[in-house]
Amino acid sequence: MSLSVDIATRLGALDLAVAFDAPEGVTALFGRSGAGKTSVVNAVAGLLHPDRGRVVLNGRVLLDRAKGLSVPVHRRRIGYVFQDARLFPHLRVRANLLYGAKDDARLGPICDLLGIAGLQERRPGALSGGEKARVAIGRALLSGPELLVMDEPLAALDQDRRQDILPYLERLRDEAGLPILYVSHAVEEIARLATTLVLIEEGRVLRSGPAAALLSAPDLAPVFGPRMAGAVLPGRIVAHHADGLTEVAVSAGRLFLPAVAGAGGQPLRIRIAAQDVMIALDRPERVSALNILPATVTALHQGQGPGVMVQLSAGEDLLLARVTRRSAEALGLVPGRACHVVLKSVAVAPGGVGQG
Amino acid sequence: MSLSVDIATRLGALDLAVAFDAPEGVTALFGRSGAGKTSVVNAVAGLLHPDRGRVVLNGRVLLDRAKGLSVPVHRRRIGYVFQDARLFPHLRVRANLLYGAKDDARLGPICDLLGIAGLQERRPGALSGGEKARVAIGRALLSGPELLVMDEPLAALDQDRRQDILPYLERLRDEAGLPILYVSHAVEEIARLATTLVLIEEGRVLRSGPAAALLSAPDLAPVFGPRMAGAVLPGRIVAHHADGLTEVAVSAGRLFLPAVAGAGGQPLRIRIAAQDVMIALDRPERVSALNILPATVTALHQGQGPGVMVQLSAGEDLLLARVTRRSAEALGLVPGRACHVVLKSVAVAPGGVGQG
Amino acid sequence: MTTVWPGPEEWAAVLLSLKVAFWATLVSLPFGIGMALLLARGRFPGLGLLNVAVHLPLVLPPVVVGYLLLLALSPAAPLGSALASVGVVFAFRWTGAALAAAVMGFPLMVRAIRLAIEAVDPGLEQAAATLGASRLRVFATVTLPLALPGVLAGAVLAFAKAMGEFGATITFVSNIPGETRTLPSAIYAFLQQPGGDGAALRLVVVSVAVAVLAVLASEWLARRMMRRARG
Amino acid sequence: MTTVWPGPEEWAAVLLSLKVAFWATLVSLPFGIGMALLLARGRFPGLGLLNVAVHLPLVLPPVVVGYLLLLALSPAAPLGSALASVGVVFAFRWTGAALAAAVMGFPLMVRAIRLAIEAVDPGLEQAAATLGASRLRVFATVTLPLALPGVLAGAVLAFAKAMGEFGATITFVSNIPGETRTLPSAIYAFLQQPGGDGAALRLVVVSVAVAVLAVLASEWLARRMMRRARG
Amino acid sequence: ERLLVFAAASLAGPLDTVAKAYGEETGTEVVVSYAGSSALARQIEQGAPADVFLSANQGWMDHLAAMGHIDNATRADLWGNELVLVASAPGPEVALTPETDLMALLAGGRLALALPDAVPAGIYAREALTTLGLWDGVKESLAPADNVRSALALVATGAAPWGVVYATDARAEPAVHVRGTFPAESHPAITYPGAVIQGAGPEAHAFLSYLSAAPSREVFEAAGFRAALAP
Ligand SMILES: Nc1ncnc2c1ncn2[C@@H]1O[C@H](COP(=O)(O)OP(=O)(O)OP(=O)(O)O)[C@@H](O)[C@H]1O
Ligand SMILES: Nc1ncnc2c1ncn2[C@@H]1O[C@H](COP(=O)(O)OP(=O)(O)OP(=O)(O)O)[C@@H](O)[C@H]1O
Ligand code: MOO
Ligand SMILES: [Mg+2]
Ligand SMILES: [Mg+2]
Repeated sequence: MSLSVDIATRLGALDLAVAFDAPEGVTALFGRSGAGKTSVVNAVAGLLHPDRGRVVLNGRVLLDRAKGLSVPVHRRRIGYVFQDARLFPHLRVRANLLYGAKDDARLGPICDLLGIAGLQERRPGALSGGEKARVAIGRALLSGPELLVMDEPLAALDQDRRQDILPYLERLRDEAGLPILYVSHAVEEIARLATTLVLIEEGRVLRSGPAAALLSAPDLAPVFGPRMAGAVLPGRIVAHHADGLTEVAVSAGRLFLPAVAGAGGQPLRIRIAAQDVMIALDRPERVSALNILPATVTALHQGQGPGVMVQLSAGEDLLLARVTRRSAEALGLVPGRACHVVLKSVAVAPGGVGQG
Repeated sequence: MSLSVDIATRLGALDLAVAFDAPEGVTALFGRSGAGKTSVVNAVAGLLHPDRGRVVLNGRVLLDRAKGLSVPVHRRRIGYVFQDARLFPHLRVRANLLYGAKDDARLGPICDLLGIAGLQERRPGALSGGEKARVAIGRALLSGPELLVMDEPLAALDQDRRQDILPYLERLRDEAGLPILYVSHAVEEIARLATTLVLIEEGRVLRSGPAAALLSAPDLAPVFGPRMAGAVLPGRIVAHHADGLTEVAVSAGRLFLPAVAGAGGQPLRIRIAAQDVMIALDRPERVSALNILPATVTALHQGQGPGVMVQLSAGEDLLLARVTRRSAEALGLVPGRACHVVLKSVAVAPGGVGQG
Repeated sequence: MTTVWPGPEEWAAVLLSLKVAFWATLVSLPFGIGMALLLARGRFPGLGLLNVAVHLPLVLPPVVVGYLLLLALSPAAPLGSALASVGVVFAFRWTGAALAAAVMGFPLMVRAIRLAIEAVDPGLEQAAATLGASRLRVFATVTLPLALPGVLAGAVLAFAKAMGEFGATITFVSNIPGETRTLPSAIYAFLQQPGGDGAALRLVVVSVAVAVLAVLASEWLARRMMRRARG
Repeated sequence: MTTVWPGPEEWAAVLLSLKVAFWATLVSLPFGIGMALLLARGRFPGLGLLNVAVHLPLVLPPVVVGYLLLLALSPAAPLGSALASVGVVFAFRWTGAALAAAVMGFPLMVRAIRLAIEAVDPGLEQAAATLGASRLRVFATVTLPLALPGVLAGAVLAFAKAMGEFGATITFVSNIPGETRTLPSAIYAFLQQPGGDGAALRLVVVSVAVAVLAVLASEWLARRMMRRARG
Repeated sequence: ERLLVFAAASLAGPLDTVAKAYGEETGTEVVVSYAGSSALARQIEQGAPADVFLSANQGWMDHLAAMGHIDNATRADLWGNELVLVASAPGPEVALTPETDLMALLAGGRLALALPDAVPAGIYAREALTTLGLWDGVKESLAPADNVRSALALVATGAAPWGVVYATDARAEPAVHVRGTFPAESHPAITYPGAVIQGAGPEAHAFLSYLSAAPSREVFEAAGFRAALAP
């Protein structure tokens, strides 16, 4: 399962030229407003005809301008959640949902998941903004696509609803093996979902690769915003404790996280935001933070402003910590310096844990 | 300057009955998708005619169903940023922006702020989702309203852009004295902007009052989501340091925050998320966290899951900390227990500091 | 003769007009929709000329249109005899009156439908395509339903035109009582005679009454459709 | 007489038809827009009847419409003489031909415009109102520009109809060369004359040519407008 | 120096020639408005600025006379015409007598004529057929047209195999064949009366006299009209 994209086209003032490979899982497109994300996704879905380019999905050539080949939109089997919902105004919610579906077998579960079961007899005109977004997601899911393309699908949704939908998308990714092309501004969403990350800046790919690596690359921190930078640690569930904490093994030791679903041994991806990491030279005692790992400073990356991005190796993994320059100097943080990283259990949960 | 709203109407399955007073500043409407936020805002703007109700803006009665009075939309002088942008498709961006403006005096500065100066000659059809949202904001701002109503204006925007726009909205609030009715799902936005908070649940006001108080009420933490709960501390700028940190006085001591704009003495509002607060029984040494304040546990609020919300008094102010139950027990946290709160400088900045 | 209530012959003309207008509208509707779609979305050379051709019945005097129909479809003409051999006869039949009415109303119908099709948001059609709908299905389930008010408007215009059409009809299929003597033909006949005004007026009143009913019914239908579409 | 190129009298008819159609369309346009707006957005009793009245010229045979105009506006009629006393004369003038054409084309124009107005997103009109625009300004700056393709379509239909209108015109203002003898009336005169078919055919060709130009021009305009509106 | 003549449309060819000649001789421009006699008579009744009326039948002239719109002293029958039986196929002459088997000739086809109860040519045809005792036999097999030219077209195109029309129309149409002439006594004399409209100037009288003078008569006779019986 894979998607390979290589397109170029002119869009008003913007010269779009983007190439990337999306392996299995979720490939996130991340970039500023106007960078060209929607345009890329439109080209993949066949709604935009790039001047030149090639798009291949699971071995099926969807577009090859050089050969004059372009599979029509309705044969691409790409479910698209549009940035604007684009519900059919003349159809009730139920008919909208079932528009691309073979049957209504999955209607019930998906409606329950999205909290739209009660809206089925409504017309789209009588829905709130978030309700429209959820129906649009359901409609794309129900069309049984080979690739799911989602353009800021959760932007109109509240936190709770996101937390309901994200695990479902994870399950789609993992169980149904459905590749997803995901456009979002929310680093938390991307960190949690994305296996691959494609950073787009002014119509070009700034960097692309495994999400974990890119999210913890100190030089990319400015891209995600200083508050958003962080690392993704691979882990494995060890045990569930009675007080609601899940013990997770990472290469540097054990972490205690708020309950994570999954059996023992199940692999996990844990995002640890750089700003949630405190560095202590001595192992702190009698503090509320449960998670303290020995680490070694490997690099410092000085940005603008008062912050410094510190990259640390903890076990076999890399972590990022964002501290003030003042602290970095006071603690004498230089590459090679041994220290401890302190993280609050609650800081990583529940948005930051995804199934690996 | 004030807005007083008291409306009731039936919306499909939802029975909307909402009353609140919005004093000067930003009044945020917060609630789940479908709670009725957009409908309230529509009633204020005159786009929805409630079955019964009264809306008074700065002493001007805009709606009084009992007296059969309803000021027409175009005389209400309410600038509305719609959840969907609603740009005029036949007008260029410039004409859209100036549609409600008296002259183009403020066009340049507002375009620069919103990063849309280069788009002025475009048609809305050739804009990206985020660009549309920014033009819609600009258009409402330029119409010189007496009240600004914004329905999730920043949902389609990336982090950087939000960080550019939020201070501008703060300045509007403070300098122009323009009251703002603000609908958002993002607690950070609300925490930063809102002076008053109206929590709406299924068409009813769950609670309303000063934002600072509501945001740090431990019993409301589930409403904002456990990761979002936090307290807002009033502070005052003491000094700007050469290393980019601003020293701020709060009632319990001094905090060092990444550079905050403002002269010495300027009051601030500092939001401290509960999950960013670590509790230590002893004052930690040799750690990267610069901000350590003595505090006393005042209350514990046990939610579902493994977390406990701890309310602490630090100086004259209240703080919230979210820790695991295991830590709370290990540290023996009970009301009256003396301890230290540890917060990372970077955790509060820059999204969490607003001008007070 | 001075009673306002129409006599049996006049009733026959009323019923015939209704039949002609009904079938003219119904049968031309699919063609009107197809042509509107072609004009709205087609991209091929000759589209402009096709568009002109559709407008011609409007630009030409009805008598000319009737004459051209006569030339093309009289039993003596090749096309007319070919059609007759497969059982399709227009000459001196009410079907011919319907054809004439349909041709005259066609530009009105096509314009209204085309306008409505062009107003449909292409984004919705794209959305339908991403959900796997073929062009045909997109048209049938999205474009057409959203253009329905225009289809209805086009049908009403064509129906009204068919109720009033006279020049092309009488030229093409004559004025045979019970077969091709529609209301307008009957009115015309009365107007030709000195003193026929009274009888003509009576039929005009009937025409107006029919029009009132037809237009009110279409409005009612349109409002229902609107309410459905806007939820 | 056998040359294809029209003679001076025929040119006069062509020019007159263009003048009549142009003014008929131009002058009725504001009324058409107003009526379309009223029908699309109005809420008052009697709206249904108004709608019927607008459709009447379509339902009635053109001869009847012409006759009614004659009865109402002839110099012998009270309204006609009242208008004449303020200098507005329709009877047997080209202005009368334009009036007849305008009346016959009015339902076509109104329907197209109304359809387009009804298709305008009310959300955009609301947005304009929140920006302080009065109803009138909303209409002039949002509704009307967005309905412009419909206005154009309505104008084209009315113009085409005016080019082809004959029955009402000849009945109302007769067939006076240089004053009221439009192209269709000239065609009619030739068709009535033994041996006049050739000349009639020549004028039909001219009609078609004018129609081709008019429709192509309107399409070009429409495409420009579309491009402007969709960016 | 301008004279407005309202003339039955079937007079168009020769009347144009005569009017032009008159203009060259006298310097008075003669403008002719051609339409159906009924339309013209109604317009005169409503105060049309016509100077002379040339009607295709006596009925409308009688009507105007009764209403006092014409100068009765000037009324004169100017031309005559004959009624002929035409067919779309050539063949032997058909003697029109009570013995004529019209139904056999029609062989299932229809007999085209102008509206037999409204339009002059049709009324004459009905009277002729009635006198010959043939009416009842064919009255279910008619193809009544709105005017005699349309009836001729039905025969010319082969839509109707046979028709009854004026001799003047038949001779100018190469696609029809005159197969018989109705005996003059089988119908009232076919005459075209002319009269000066009440209040018209002396030029109108002069023109009317000019029409009955020899040079004009020759022009009309060349077109197939008969000289009118002396009044
Ligand atoms: N015209 C209508 N008819 C029936 N129900 C309606 C109508 N308009 C809104 N509703 C319902 O009223 C509720 C409130 O809608 P509203 O748009 O105010 O929600 P909201 O709080 O703005 O939600 P969101 O955050 O998703 O935009 C929703 O459940 C919606 O489905
Ligand atoms: N039809 C067009 N003509 C001209 N410019 C266009 C057109 N469509 C898009 N653009 C421009 O191309 C750029 C990329 O647009 P795109 O919609 O792909 O951005 P995006 O990354 O999805 O942004 P956002 O996050 O704001 O939705 C934008 O600057 C936009 O203005
Ligand atoms: O010239 Mo006529 O009045 O059509 O028989
Ligand atoms: Mg986009
Ligand atoms: Mg909403």
